[in-house]
Amino acid sequence: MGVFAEIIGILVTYVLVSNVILTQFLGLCPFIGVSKNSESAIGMGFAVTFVMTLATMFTWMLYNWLLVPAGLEFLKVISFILVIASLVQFVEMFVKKNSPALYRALGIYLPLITTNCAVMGIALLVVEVEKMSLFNSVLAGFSAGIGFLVAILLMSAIREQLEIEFVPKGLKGAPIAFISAGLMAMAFMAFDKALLMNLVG
Amino acid sequence: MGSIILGIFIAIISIGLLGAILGAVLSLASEKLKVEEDLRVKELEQILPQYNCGACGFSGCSGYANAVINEGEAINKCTPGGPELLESISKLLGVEAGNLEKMVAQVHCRGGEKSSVDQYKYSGISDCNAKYQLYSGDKLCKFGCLGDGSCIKVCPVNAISYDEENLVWVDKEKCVGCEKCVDICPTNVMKMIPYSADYIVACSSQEKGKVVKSKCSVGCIACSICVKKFPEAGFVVDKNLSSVDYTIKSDRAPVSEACPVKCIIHPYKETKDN
Amino acid sequence: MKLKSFPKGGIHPPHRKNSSYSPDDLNASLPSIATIPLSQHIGAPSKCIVKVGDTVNEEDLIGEASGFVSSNIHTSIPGEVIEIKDLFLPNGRVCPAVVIETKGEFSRIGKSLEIYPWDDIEKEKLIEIIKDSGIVGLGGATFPTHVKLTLPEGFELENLIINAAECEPYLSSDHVLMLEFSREITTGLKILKKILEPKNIYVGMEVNKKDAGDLLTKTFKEENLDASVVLLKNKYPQGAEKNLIKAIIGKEIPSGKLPLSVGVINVNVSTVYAIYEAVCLKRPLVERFVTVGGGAVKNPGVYRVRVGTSVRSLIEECGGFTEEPEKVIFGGPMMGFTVFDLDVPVTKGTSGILALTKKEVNSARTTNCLKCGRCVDGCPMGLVPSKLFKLIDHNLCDEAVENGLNDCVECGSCAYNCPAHLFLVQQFRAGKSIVRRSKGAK
Amino acid sequence: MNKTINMAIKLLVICSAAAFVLGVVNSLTAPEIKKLEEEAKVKVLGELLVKGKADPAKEIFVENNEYVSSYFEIVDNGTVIGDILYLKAKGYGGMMTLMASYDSNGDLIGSVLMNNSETPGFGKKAEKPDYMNKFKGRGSDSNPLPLFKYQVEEEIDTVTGATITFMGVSSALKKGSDFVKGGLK
Amino acid sequence: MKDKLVITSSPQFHNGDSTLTVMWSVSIALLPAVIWGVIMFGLSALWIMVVSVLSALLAEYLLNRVYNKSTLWDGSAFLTGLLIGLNMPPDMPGLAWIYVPLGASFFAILIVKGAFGGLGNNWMNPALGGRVFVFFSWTNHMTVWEKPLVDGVTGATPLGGVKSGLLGYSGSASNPLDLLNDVTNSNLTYLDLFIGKIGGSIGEISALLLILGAIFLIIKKIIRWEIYVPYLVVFILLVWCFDGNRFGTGLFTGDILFHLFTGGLILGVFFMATDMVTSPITAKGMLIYGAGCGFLTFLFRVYGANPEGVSLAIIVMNIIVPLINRYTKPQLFGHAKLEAANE
Amino acid sequence: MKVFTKGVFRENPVFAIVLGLCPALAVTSMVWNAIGMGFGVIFVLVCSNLFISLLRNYIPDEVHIPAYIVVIASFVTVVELLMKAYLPSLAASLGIFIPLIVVNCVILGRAEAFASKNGPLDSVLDGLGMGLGFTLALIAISLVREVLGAGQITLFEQGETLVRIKLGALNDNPIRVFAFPAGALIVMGYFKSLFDNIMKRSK
Ligand SMILES: Cc1cc2nc3c(=O)[nH]c(=O)nc-3n(C[C@H](O)[C@H](O)[C@H](O)COP(=O)(O)O)c2cc1C
Ligand SMILES: Cc1cc2nc3c(=O)[nH]c(=O)nc-3n(C[C@H](O)[C@H](O)[C@H](O)COP(=O)(O)O)c2cc1C
Ligand SMILES: Cc1cc2nc3c(=O)[nH]c(=O)nc-3n(C[C@H](O)[C@H](O)[C@H](O)COP(=O)(O)O)c2cc1C
Ligand SMILES: Cc1cc2nc3c(=O)[nH]c(=O)nc-3n(C[C@H](O)[C@H](O)[C@H](O)CO)c2cc1C
Ligand code: SF4
Ligand code: SF4
Ligand code: SF4
Ligand code: SF4
Ligand code: FES
Repeated sequence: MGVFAEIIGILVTYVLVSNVILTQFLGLCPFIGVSKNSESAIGMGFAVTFVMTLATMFTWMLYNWLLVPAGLEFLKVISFILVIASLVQFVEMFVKKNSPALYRALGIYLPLITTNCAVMGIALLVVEVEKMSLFNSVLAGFSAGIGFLVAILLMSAIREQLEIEFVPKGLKGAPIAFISAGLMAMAFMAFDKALLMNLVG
Repeated sequence: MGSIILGIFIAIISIGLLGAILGAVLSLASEKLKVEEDLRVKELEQILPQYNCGACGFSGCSGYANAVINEGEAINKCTPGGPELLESISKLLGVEAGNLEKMVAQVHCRGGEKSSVDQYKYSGISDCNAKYQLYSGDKLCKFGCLGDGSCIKVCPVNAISYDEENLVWVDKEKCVGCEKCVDICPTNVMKMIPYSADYIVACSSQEKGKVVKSKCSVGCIACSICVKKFPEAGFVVDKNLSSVDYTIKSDRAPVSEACPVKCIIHPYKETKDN
Repeated sequence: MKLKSFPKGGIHPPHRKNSSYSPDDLNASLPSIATIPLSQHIGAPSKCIVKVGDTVNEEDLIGEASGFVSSNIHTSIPGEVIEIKDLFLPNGRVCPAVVIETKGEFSRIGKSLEIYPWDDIEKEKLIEIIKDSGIVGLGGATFPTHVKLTLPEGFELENLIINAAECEPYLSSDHVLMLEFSREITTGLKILKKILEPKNIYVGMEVNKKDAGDLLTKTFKEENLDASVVLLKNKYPQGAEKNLIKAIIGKEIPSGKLPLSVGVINVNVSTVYAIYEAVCLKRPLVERFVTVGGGAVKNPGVYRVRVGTSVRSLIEECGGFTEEPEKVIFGGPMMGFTVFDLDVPVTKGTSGILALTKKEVNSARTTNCLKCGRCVDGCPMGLVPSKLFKLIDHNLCDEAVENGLNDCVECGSCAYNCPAHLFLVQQFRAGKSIVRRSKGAK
Repeated sequence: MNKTINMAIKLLVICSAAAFVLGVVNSLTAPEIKKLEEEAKVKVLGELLVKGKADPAKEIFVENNEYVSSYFEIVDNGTVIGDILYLKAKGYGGMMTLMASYDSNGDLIGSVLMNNSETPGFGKKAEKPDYMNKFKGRGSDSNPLPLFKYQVEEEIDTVTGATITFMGVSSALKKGSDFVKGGLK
Repeated sequence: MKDKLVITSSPQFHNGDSTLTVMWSVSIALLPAVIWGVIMFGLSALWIMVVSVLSALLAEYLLNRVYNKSTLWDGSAFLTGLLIGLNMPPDMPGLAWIYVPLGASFFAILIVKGAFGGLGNNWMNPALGGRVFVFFSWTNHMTVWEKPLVDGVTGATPLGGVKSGLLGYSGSASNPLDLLNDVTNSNLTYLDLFIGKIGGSIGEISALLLILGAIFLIIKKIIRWEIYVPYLVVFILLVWCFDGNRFGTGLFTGDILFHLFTGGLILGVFFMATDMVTSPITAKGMLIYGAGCGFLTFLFRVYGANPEGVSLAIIVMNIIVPLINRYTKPQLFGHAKLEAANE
Repeated sequence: MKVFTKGVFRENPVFAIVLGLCPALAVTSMVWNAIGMGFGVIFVLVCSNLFISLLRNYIPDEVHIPAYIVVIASFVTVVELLMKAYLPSLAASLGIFIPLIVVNCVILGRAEAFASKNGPLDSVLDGLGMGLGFTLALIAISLVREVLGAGQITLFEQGETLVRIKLGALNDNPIRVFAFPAGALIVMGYFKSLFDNIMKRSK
């Protein structure tokens, strides 16, 4: 089983098996908040993917090259959040300046991402719990972002459809979105770890 | 002990440095990458709650602020902000409610199941616009309320409900005067009246009195008693139909009493809750 | 031979056609009282030019076209105007109607036919005659034919397509007409050919009318008319203009455009016959073929009926009802309108009168949409009716328009198959009316 | 530029203050956390050892074995009386790690389920001592380790609904026993 | 003459199908399987189905009361209850035979279907939602398999037997059937699998009778080939290509027959994946959906931890249906040219 | 007083504003976890609100966000370290959701919207109210989930000390889905609906 299998493994893990939203409970606020229509859902999904990839990279370097050697693991929260917040702000400014079109498509979702716990959550997960290599961490960050994208895209399609169904009044809007997400999560239990193990070893 | 102090020292240095570097980079970047922005957007953004929750349907508070200023989005989309916020936004943007009297909608027809005559047996969607496609509705009178509640469906504040005769009725306390019901109503029986209106002529038929009588027992027969007997009360009969001139303030209770078909009524009453 | 058809959608309702007839018995009896509405066409209603008490001769003008897209109206019987009253037409519109009681002579009955030569008449004059004769499209839309025949300056017409599809179940008026009057139709086509100068002429019909097709082919050959009969699959709505054109020449009329945009003019075969009568017999449009049918009618058949004859008398002529009908329909069962009053008159656009029994109607309680997709399969216009239905239900008419609401031809294929028995077409009509109204407001 | 420096300095001050506070808190809590970790280790060893001592520092890593990743010896009075093995096993929620101690005959002395992501209520039951007790003392040819559920008494209470975890644990323990019996090869 | 004729909008007649006839036809088509289940497993199976159907109807009745509707007998709740019953193991310990089907039916009708507005509005298959819910909730009850009464051969379901068999297996069987017979000490034949002399859920065991029911539905034009054909084709192809790997026989040696006749595949393919409410609305969409179901069934069944794959595969595909619907709209008549012209 | 109560009910962070969802759903399979999480959040909210309102006049506007974040992150770290040292099993079951308090939008939101504009006393009250609202919401969700999903109510758990009410038959065969993410989301959906309806009535 070579590198290829490992890459596939990480991708499948973070997109399906440990989907940030449907199994890990990370990033639910934007998932519920921005899934009303598909356009913004897709925009949010890509923005999250982008930031998550960069954030895992920077925080990994910070953690393994600075905090661990200096014995300062306890400062991870404060330093990670600083890095992520600055990163988001920097990216926002950069995109705004250099590509107004991209900014219109993605940038407007960026401010929401600082407080999206999926970004920070994945960053913590890969360095602290999973203890992955740099490459794998970045890949995991990227895959988790794609997992977010997939979940929010599916959700937005369901919600757009529900918009014109005859959902009972009391359950319209956020409640039915939660229930739908619950049913989605139940179905996603089909993607168990054993499946992954049997597939890619 | 020494090692602890050393540890704390290292911590201070590294995080302090990290903070300083990031601060410097960001502030440099913000100058280098500055983009001119509409000041009003910034201002509006400041008074929004900054939850960036997306409840408004936009990408965070700044997205919403932008939409309000540049795309004329309604200012009441931020639910977390509540009424206080609404007030401060309207102050900021100078969108005043104005001091015109509030208008509310009301149905000008009382021809319910018992009082009006049917023309045919309808089978189809329970919706006024759909029913209207077939000979303008199943009532013999073509001016009346069809009672299928298209207006109920569009009213954003649930101000419309059925009364005990299964005709719709607007609760003027809830109505915010958006006129959506007026737009959707195919027979134009839903009309706007001032909030303070005390009586309405609950009929819209422009047919001759005799014809009206054959179709509905509570229709306005244009007998003109309201005009002739009470010249001060502000009633006008035009096109076989009486109506009220609300600019005239007067006691209209006796007129209501005198109306032979009793179609001059209060625009407020109890409705079934449903 | 592989039959042509439109590629997408369409349904197969039972035909239930009955085209047996006896040529001698074709004429319905003349009405003693004729109620003639002053709006029997698309466009501005005609202006009434008679008043109560006036005496009129058969085929006299009683309503004058009030604009270019409008049509003349003639009386179908001689007599006295006894009333002018408002009338509900089957399509739901209210219009004034002239009521005439028979008095005096019928000008044509019992007299030998005189056929007027038309070879020397110019194009413009021919259109003028058609206009004066009050001819409107008899395929259902009742669009004034002279308007259709007035081509833009310098336009060279590619195809003239004659619609003889008659895809609606029960109806066989066009079929009988073609069997009985193939020669007259051929002449009518020649007149049209002179007016329009098309490169090709096609007559499209469903294969269940093959006998009429063979007869027409033969007649065309005998009369030296270069026109071809195209047999089409039995599939509803083969006769809808857009589908017919797609089936025959393979071109799609762009959304919101007229057939002219693909170089086609499409005329119904009865209209062609009416043109023949107007030009060669100098007879305005006061009579048409009507199918009387449905399970509740004792002796169904096809009759030649004077405009203004009431349904009641027509049904009595067919032996009355065998059982109480659930519905009485003007037109075919797919596109026709129900009426609540048997005194409504036959008009120029009335292709059939059907009295259906409860069993034929097959109505059932509506349920929620099952998303079964049968409506999508049936829709010839590529719409997703179930979605449109819900959009309109949620007052999202603008979104419905984006999803093609205005492309719906109201053929009813969707609702016919819908297991939820949703009133899809009615909803679409309501939606369109809301859209029209809000556009008008803006 | 002045502004930049100004901002940098202010952030520097805030960050330093924060770091200072955290450093102090950390220095107070760190020993406590360390103590807890130690306790946990002692507890594991307690379940794995009946007598003798083990020095995890002398861990020997095993290459190319599907089940055993490393082991170290149990020494009693200077003689090696058995081994503690780190085992890999396939569970319902992915790979699991076990620690198992065997005497030199391959009989199981004790075992503990370490890292795993089994489901609470199902596979997680295997973390409990009485689950592992079912395997204790077995391993020799006359008293083999159970491989299927029906080979364990009272299986219904403990292992119902978690066959996969059970199969993972049991086959790993068996392979461990074989490994010891095969002379640690 | 009646005083008033009925006025409706066109079309004025109808082909006669209705929700009612569709739903009850499916129930009728399932009847042979129901009877077979009772024959094979005895009355306990019957009681379980009675509980699931009654509780589904009860749940529907409650919803009707709350939302003021009358959909109790439109056949949909009955059918959902019946399918849940057919998806239950034939015997459950203690009171589980009551609360498991009851829980499944309630979850199915009240939450999966009712919360979305009842028939037609749900995006997930209610019966499968209910089944998966109880499967994950009470896995211990849902994975206990009783022996069939007649010619009983094996306790475990074939798929479950193979799956747990493979874990510790060291014998020489090179196909699933041999392995199953080896592990469970029985001698099943493919015919047994086909007729249904095996363990499993009440209604899934007899491929033969289910196929008969399916043919009835195909004739009545209720289920669509656009779903079941791609489902079967993709699944069979994948099994044929890859399933042999598990038995060390290499590519293109998978045992198609074994996989076709076991594990509720036929029930799922013809009766559950074809649920019109939760499948795409256009033919193109249905093809994608069917193929996806086939792929996921293969994936879950062969590689997943749970022996069963069909129900999970279908509800996972249900999630994607709205997205499929969005991207498989038919081409509007007269618009292709319009768009081209505008460009 | 209004400052305090509005966070508990009318502006409840979880049910009204629908923020802070991840912890609200992730840690609510046990009542004790919900309590622990809730207290963590209350601590951070109160302390950071207090500090920020004290410092509000000294923090330059350009860097207020990073500055606030640093303050918040510090308190979060304090909570994390204390919990690991003294309540290790709670810390283990809350896992990464303790450090993630830092990105809980409620906290930064309150700092921005309230503490930076109000005096220390009001800010503390506001933080207390919001935190309590958050905690109550978590406890409500966790009660339903633990009862249904595990058939028990765990009020305290540390080492050998365990305060747990077992609910007979339900405890033997709980409806386990409610302990999984799926159940959490469904329960949340119904809570939200219930809350919305109560709010509508009370208006
Ligand atoms: C408002 C309107 C304008 C029309 N204008 C023309 C026209 O200028 N030329 C023409 O050939 N047909 C015209 N038509 C007729 C249409 O091409 C078509 O024959 C008619 O709508 C009936 O078709 P249908 O029964 O398939 O709906 C017009 C129709 C309408 C409704
Ligand atoms: C669904 C549908 C079905 C139609 N079926 C026929 C038909 O069978 N025969 C026919 O002549 N016209 C039919 N029409 C009307 C034609 O589209 C078109 O209006 C007519 O052929 C034009 O000819 P006319 O103007 O001479 O009536 C149908 C229209 C629609 C929308
Ligand atoms: C939510 C869920 C969690 C599960 N967790 C485990 C587990 O931790 N360990 C395990 O072996 N099997 C687990 N399973 C797998 C099933 O219990 C599997 O069907 C079972 O192992 C079959 O074995 P049985 O014959 O003992 O019932 C889980 C299944 C579900 C649905
Ligand atoms: C062919 C067909 C298959 C069906 N399959 C299911 C099913 O698998 N599960 C179910 O709950 N209902 C099924 N139904 C019934 C119905 O569609 C279902 O209750 C709806 O999903 C409820 O909205 C089926 C109906 C038909 C016509
Ligand atoms: S007022 Fe108009 S829209 Fe409302 S029920 Fe009456 S007819 Fe319908
Ligand atoms: S729709 Fe608008 S105008 Fe009509 S009743 Fe409701 S709030 Fe009033
Ligand atoms: S009525 Fe409209 S939507 Fe229905 S099939 Fe015909 S064209 Fe399509
Ligand atoms: S045919 Fe009827 S039930 Fe089927 S999808 Fe269309 S509207 Fe829905
Ligand atoms: S708490 Fe809001 S995204 Fe996680």
